[in-house]
Amino acid sequence: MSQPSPEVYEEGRGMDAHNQVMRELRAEKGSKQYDPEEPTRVWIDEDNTPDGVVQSLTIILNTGGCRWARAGGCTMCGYVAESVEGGSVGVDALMSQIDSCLEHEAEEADEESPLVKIYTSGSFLDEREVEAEARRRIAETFADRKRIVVESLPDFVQADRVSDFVDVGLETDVAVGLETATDRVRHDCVNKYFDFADFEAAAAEAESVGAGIKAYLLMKPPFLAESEAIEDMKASVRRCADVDGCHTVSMNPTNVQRYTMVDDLHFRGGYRPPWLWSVAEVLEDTADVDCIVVSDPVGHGSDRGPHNCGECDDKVQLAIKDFDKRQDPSVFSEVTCECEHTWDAVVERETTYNLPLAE
Amino acid sequence: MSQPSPEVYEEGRGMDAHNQVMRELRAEKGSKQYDPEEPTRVWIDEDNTPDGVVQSLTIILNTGGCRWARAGGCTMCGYVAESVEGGSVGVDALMSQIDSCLEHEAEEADEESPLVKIYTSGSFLDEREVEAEARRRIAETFADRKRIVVESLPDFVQADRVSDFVDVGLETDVAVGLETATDRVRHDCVNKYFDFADFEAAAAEAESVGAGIKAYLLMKPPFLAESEAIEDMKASVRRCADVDGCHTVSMNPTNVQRYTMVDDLHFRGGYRPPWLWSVAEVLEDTADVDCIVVSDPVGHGSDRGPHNCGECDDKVQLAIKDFDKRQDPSVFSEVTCECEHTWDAVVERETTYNLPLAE
Amino acid sequence: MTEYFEVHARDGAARVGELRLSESVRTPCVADEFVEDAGSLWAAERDVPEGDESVVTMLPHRGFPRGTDERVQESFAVTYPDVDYPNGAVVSPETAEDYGADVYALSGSPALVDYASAFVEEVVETREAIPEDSALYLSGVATPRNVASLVYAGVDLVDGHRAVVRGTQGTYLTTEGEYDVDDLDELPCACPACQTSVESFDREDCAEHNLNALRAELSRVRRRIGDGRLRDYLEGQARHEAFGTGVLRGLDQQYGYLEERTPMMRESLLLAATEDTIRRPEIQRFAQRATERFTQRITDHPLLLVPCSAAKPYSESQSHRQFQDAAKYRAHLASMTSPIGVVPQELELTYPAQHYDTVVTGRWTENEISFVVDVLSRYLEQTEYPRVIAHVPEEGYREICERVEAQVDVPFEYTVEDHPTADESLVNLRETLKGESQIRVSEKEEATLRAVADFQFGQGAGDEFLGEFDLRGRYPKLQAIAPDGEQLGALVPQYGTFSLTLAGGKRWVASDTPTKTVEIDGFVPQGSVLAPGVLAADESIRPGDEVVVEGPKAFAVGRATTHGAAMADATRGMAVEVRHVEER
Amino acid sequence: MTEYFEVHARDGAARVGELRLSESVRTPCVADEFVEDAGSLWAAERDVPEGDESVVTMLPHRGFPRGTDERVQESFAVTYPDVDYPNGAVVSPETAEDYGADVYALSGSPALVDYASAFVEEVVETREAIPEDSALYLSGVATPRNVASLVYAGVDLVDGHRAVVRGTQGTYLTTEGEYDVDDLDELPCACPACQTSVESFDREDCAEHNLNALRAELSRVRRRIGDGRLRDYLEGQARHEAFGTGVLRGLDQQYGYLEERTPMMRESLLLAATEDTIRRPEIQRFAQRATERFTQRITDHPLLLVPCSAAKPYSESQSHRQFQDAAKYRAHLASMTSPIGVVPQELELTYPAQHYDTVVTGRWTENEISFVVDVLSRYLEQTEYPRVIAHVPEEGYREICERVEAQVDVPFEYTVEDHPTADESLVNLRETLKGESQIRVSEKEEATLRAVADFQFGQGAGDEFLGEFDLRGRYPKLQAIAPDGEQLGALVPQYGTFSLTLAGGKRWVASDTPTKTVEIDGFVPQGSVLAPGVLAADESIRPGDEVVVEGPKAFAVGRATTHGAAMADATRGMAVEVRHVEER
Repeated sequence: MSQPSPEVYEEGRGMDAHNQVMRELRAEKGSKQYDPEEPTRVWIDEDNTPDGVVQSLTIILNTGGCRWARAGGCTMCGYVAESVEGGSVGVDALMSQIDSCLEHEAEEADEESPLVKIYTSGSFLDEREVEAEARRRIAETFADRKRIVVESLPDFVQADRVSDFVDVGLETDVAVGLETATDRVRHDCVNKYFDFADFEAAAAEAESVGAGIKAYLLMKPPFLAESEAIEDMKASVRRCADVDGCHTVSMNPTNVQRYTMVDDLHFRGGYRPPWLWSVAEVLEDTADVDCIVVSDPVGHGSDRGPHNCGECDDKVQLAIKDFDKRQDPSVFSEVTCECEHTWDAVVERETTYNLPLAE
Repeated sequence: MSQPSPEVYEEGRGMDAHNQVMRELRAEKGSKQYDPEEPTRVWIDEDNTPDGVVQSLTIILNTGGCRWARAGGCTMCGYVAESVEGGSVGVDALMSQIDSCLEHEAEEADEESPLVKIYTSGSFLDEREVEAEARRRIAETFADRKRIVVESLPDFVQADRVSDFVDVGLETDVAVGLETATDRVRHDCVNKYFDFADFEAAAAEAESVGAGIKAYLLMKPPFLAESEAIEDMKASVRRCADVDGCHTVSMNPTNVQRYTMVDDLHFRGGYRPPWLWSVAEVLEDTADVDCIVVSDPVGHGSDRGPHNCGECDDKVQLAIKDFDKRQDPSVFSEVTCECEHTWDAVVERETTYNLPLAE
Repeated sequence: MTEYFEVHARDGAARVGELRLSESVRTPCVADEFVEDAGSLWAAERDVPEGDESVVTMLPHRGFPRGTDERVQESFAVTYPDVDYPNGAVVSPETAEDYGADVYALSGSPALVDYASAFVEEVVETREAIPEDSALYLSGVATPRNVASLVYAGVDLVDGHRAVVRGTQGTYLTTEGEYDVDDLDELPCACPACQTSVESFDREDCAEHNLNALRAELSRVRRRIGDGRLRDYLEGQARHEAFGTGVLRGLDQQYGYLEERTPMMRESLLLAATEDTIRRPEIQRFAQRATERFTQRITDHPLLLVPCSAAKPYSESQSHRQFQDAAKYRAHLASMTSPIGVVPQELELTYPAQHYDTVVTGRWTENEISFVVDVLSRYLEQTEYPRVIAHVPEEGYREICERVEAQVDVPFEYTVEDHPTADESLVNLRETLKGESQIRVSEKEEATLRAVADFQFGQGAGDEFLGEFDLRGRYPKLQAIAPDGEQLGALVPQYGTFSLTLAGGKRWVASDTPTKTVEIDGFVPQGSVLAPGVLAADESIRPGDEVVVEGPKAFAVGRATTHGAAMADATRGMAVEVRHVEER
Repeated sequence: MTEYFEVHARDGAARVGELRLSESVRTPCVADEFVEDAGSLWAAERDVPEGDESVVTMLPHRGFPRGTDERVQESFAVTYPDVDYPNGAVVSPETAEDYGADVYALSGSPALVDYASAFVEEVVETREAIPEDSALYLSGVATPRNVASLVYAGVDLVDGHRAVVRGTQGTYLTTEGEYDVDDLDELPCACPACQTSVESFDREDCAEHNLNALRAELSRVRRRIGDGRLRDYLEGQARHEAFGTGVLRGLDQQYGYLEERTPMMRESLLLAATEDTIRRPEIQRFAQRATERFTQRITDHPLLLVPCSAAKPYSESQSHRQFQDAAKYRAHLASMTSPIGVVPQELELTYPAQHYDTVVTGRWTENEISFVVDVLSRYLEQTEYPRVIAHVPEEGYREICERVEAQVDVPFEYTVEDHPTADESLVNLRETLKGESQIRVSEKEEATLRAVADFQFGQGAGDEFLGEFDLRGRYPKLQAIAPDGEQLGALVPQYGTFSLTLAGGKRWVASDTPTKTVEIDGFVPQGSVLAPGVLAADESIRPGDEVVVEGPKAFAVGRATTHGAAMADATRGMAVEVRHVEER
């Protein structure tokens, strides 16, 4: 059988095409100017950690945006323009953002959050994004907290960089946007160019200094049928859980963001976000793994977010959130809806040439 | 229940209406001049008589036509204009017609026919049609034959007139166009105004001088559904057979003649001639009566004559002709056709408000 | 008096009804199972049958086959006895009248099966002669293909006779055609009779299939009537044989019969898929009222003609917002549309102006063009505008305007370059209207209420009946308030009609505008007026019309659930949904 | 090369075919039962599957959902392995080409289900890119209501996915609509799933019903294709949703695609029930050829325009006999008719001039009028008559003539009072033509043969190709005999076409008239030429066309059973029915 895939990879043609299309889409968006002194977003939440469910402070730092995304980048990601135009953000500006986040926390929460999570729409550990000095000052700022999570591509997960946090006494986790354990899907459907082996290496590197890894998975990138998406996630969760140092998996269903390839497909009828039943199915199926598995469906129940029939979306979302905290798969046996039959039929019948079979 | 029928009869309204319509129809036809020296028609055939099946000479005398028909007359009869314009035909002219018939017989047949049948489209025994002198001369002319049949309405069947034939040594039968034994049907559907009692009286009168009676019945006058027509005939055959002196019944299905009410109904989709299966059904059902029962469907197989589906018409016609000679009802069990199912359905389902149910 | 038949739903001349036998039956349906024929008087004298609550007894009758002369029918006419069980009379178009029967069988009908025009005439004639709340029965006629047309014309009962007979003849009937059973290489049907191999499928199976197909089609038809969408169905279904198309067009020519029975509004969308849609009573009625009854109240402003929009009401569409932004409300706006014609802005809510869905074809046909030309010309003849601004696209619209321009006096100006919402077009529109004064919102809103009243109650009603009033509410939820502060009525945004208060009803009665009145007996209606309580009803009342109810004990306003003639005629079922009532 | 799919019958773009699996299957049909998906290459690498003669194996593929950018499709394009079992390839309109598969699944199709114009474009584009004798499969699209439209466009395989999914959602599908199952008060269907009470009817039943309804509709569609009457069906069926109407009209605009596949003649009558009929390829082609290809040979006589007759051919009708009795054959007669246009007497036999049945409505619509106006004007521009005698009734015909009169130079004279067959009209006609010379029968008959040749073989063929000939036979059974006594061909009365002898075929080849040639391999065809033997075929060949067959070993004449492109493309099935053959 003449397999086109090797050629695709050799020549990088698939990536080129994806990137070309994504760049055009992003160009349509135009760019807004963001204030480099303000974080992109900040909020207080609760999270399930190896230490139990605790209050968390989540920060999306504005670091100049994801380099990969500028080249084209992930087919589902619309965050790219939510960053300062031009490139990098200086140390002072970054610290101003952190101050702003602390003020927010002080206003919104009664106490300091034991858990702090820092995302950048890129890699916090990439020194082109966040200079080493800024990284260290941030580690110091949060030294009195219990646990910190920082986001990074596997490439930048280096022992010395991670140590900055471990060394100030923080339980440290590196959050990696692995998306899927299947390289083929990550490359062809997500257009994200590292391999599962890189993830494993990053985990080893983090573990070497006593840090942990939190894997972020993406349920149902474009071009996959519902059943393929489910199988891909089940396998990915299990493979992540088997990686030493990876104690948490956050599996998140795709939502349709503007100015992305997914949006384009969705607009023309070629993409439907996953069913919430699919999310539940994966969580339930992988409940036996030795790892915290959580999911936080964004935009649930809407046409652009993961959804079921409209009747049961809130119920199922609630069950998922409950599972996130308690990791008890029996929560899913308590929600039912007539649309499960539709979902069954879709899982049985949907292929990449007839998707989406149901709205 | 308020029965309209008594009023109808009292006032003669039904008859008036029928007659009015029929007169108009006949007026449309216009009239042709016929030669009073020539018979309307003459032919050689075979007939089943109390003496067995014999050769017959049938004569339709042109006697000036049926008086009743001139007033309107029978709803199915189109013969009225086949007669001389103006009225009566003299004795000499009638005898010329008889001569002409004898010539025809001499030409067409090897021997003289033992049976002679004389019809007039009216009443041969009505002296306004055929003067007594002509009647007697005709009796003489055929005195060497075995049997004679003359047609008459019951009113004119008087012992002295019939005797003219008996007295020359002829077996004599009077053919009466009874049409049906049911007075109501004869009046309302056929528009023929004498009663069954008149027929019975005529039979008694004929018998009193040693003559017999041959009853002519009409299967399916207008306004009857197929099943009604069948039942009417079954009852009629039996009632005729019970009349002393009536040794033969000729039951004939209606055919659609031009310039008649039946034609008008047929043209507008309100009349279908009877099925040949219906004829067979009556013959088979009444085969046990002590009387010869025959039928001679005219125009069988055509849209305007009695017909079945078109496939089997000739077969069934043949069976009827066979029955005519042998009176053996088993002939009918030998013909079958898929259209019997259709006929069954029609017999079961046809009413006067949904006829005709099938072509 | 009809005691055993009641009409529950109507869709034009078609009805869903109920035969209250010991086991109740929904009509239209196959009737032979519960019809018992007491026999024909042609064949024999008959006693009055004993009857039975479980069947409809066809009383002894004389059927008159098609072609029976009128004089013969007259002299053999039957009078039917009064009986106290479900009964049927046999009639012909010539003899049809009220015999007090529940069911009327139309004799001679099998002959109509190929003659659409004769069929339409006979059914309409018979239907109009027999009581509204009796069932019309056509025996020996129905096939799966024609039955929707039969029912559309006003037939309530059919039977399986024809379907069975055709089956015995080896004719396989479907909703779209008929096949010789010997010619089938497979059985194109899912009914139980067809769950066999085509080789072993015999004529008995064929008859059974035909009956199944007929029953299924009737079920579909009942459903369509309930949904108010039988006509939509028929515009497709009728194509399958000349008879169906003939019935559809024949009935469109029986406008009076059909229009009287056609509701003033429907919940469902009207699907404009064929050009026959133009001839629907709903469309013709709208065009007629929007031209003949319309009084121009916004005077001294130009007329602005714009294309319709897919979004409804038009004024909420993006394109119309852009037009008004450019026009700055300086012109009286009317939308041009197929199949509705011309919709002045006051009537944009009024059924079916915001209740149709059309198959976008990208091209106007000649029929559509000439229809809109006709309506627009009539509209302009009834009104007086100083100028007409035609802000319309090239395709179709422009041709219509040019044809109309040639027929009328008022000058047309064209403002569209390329596309109506193109910047240049909008600038043209703005420039063209510069200097014209703006129409005030209150002026427009008052005109809307009055125009709706004209449309609904008759020409002049907007002034004569509504008289002076103050506006309350925000468009489209407008109310008319009398000078004494009492509300007269409100605009119903869903249908663009007026719903009256008691004060409104009284003002109507007092005005010169002819009132659509339902006279009732001495009772005070609660919630609804039932047909037996109706003494008389105005013939102009259509299903859905606003009516005044008057009786010795009560005065009320409400909405007619059927047409006036039916209300007066019927002995069962609803007549008026009462909105407000007061005792007298 | 396609080995497992063969087309047996065509009706325009629709086909009845056969999938030669271990158990053979008739298409169009529901395919999911015998389609096995070897999986997507997006999710995993895949080995070449082992395959199986009992199913169609969809080879490992990358589906491109609708909206996938062309560049992405290009770079992820899949090449399919050659396998020796029934197999399918997944394509999109952008990637479609001959992959040697038996079945081509069009990816992204569920998104087309509401977009008729996109659907038509994508199907036409794909159909034209994949081999003629491969099956086009649309997955997840079919419903009982839309499937006839899908097939009409050229789809061979569908599946039950959408019907089942809609069933699980509680949507009850029928050929004319869809209903919320909770909203049904009865089950309007005779299928086994519906033989239960509506109360106990659950979503599983609903899915089963939907599948039953889909299968039954497909069976009906297969039958209609076999009968050559799918279009007639669709003109009704398509009305039930915007999609169907959109497909019908969209395809009419794809005239080339449809015309190429539309046969030159059919045994069945063409039912003209809607105005869409005017846009049928058969009608448009006739109008085009009857005007553009027609050469006026009966010169120096007036043109006599008469209304068409219900009886066909026209010349055998009573009315046309009366016209000719009055006209004494002194004028060239042409009939005016909707939906055919204008039929000069020479073409009265030619399909579809004597093969249509029209719904008599008693009125012409604007569309019909302007169509006939257009055809008649074009006809008169191509010809030169000294005068036109319009012996036509008032309604419609007269208006057409008057409109045309205004556009052309030749004067019109009107001879009808009241009705064309009224005595006075016939006298007028006789008087008007007094003094004109009579057309000889032989002149008329020769003109007929030449006109038919023009129509069939191309403008000028009547002279160039037929050349000199003698007439033999009695109209309509005419033969053309070469001066050397050899017969060239005969007129086929049933279709009004020429059937050629070998001598005729040779004269065609020798003439300047472009020959419709089918080139074959080195064999002598017996009875028919099968597709694998065809090396090349003229693209202008239409199903039913007269063709010349040439090969190194044989010369033959016959009738094409499919269009030229399909013949050249196909690897199975009939190409030409050979009438005469000689060895070389």
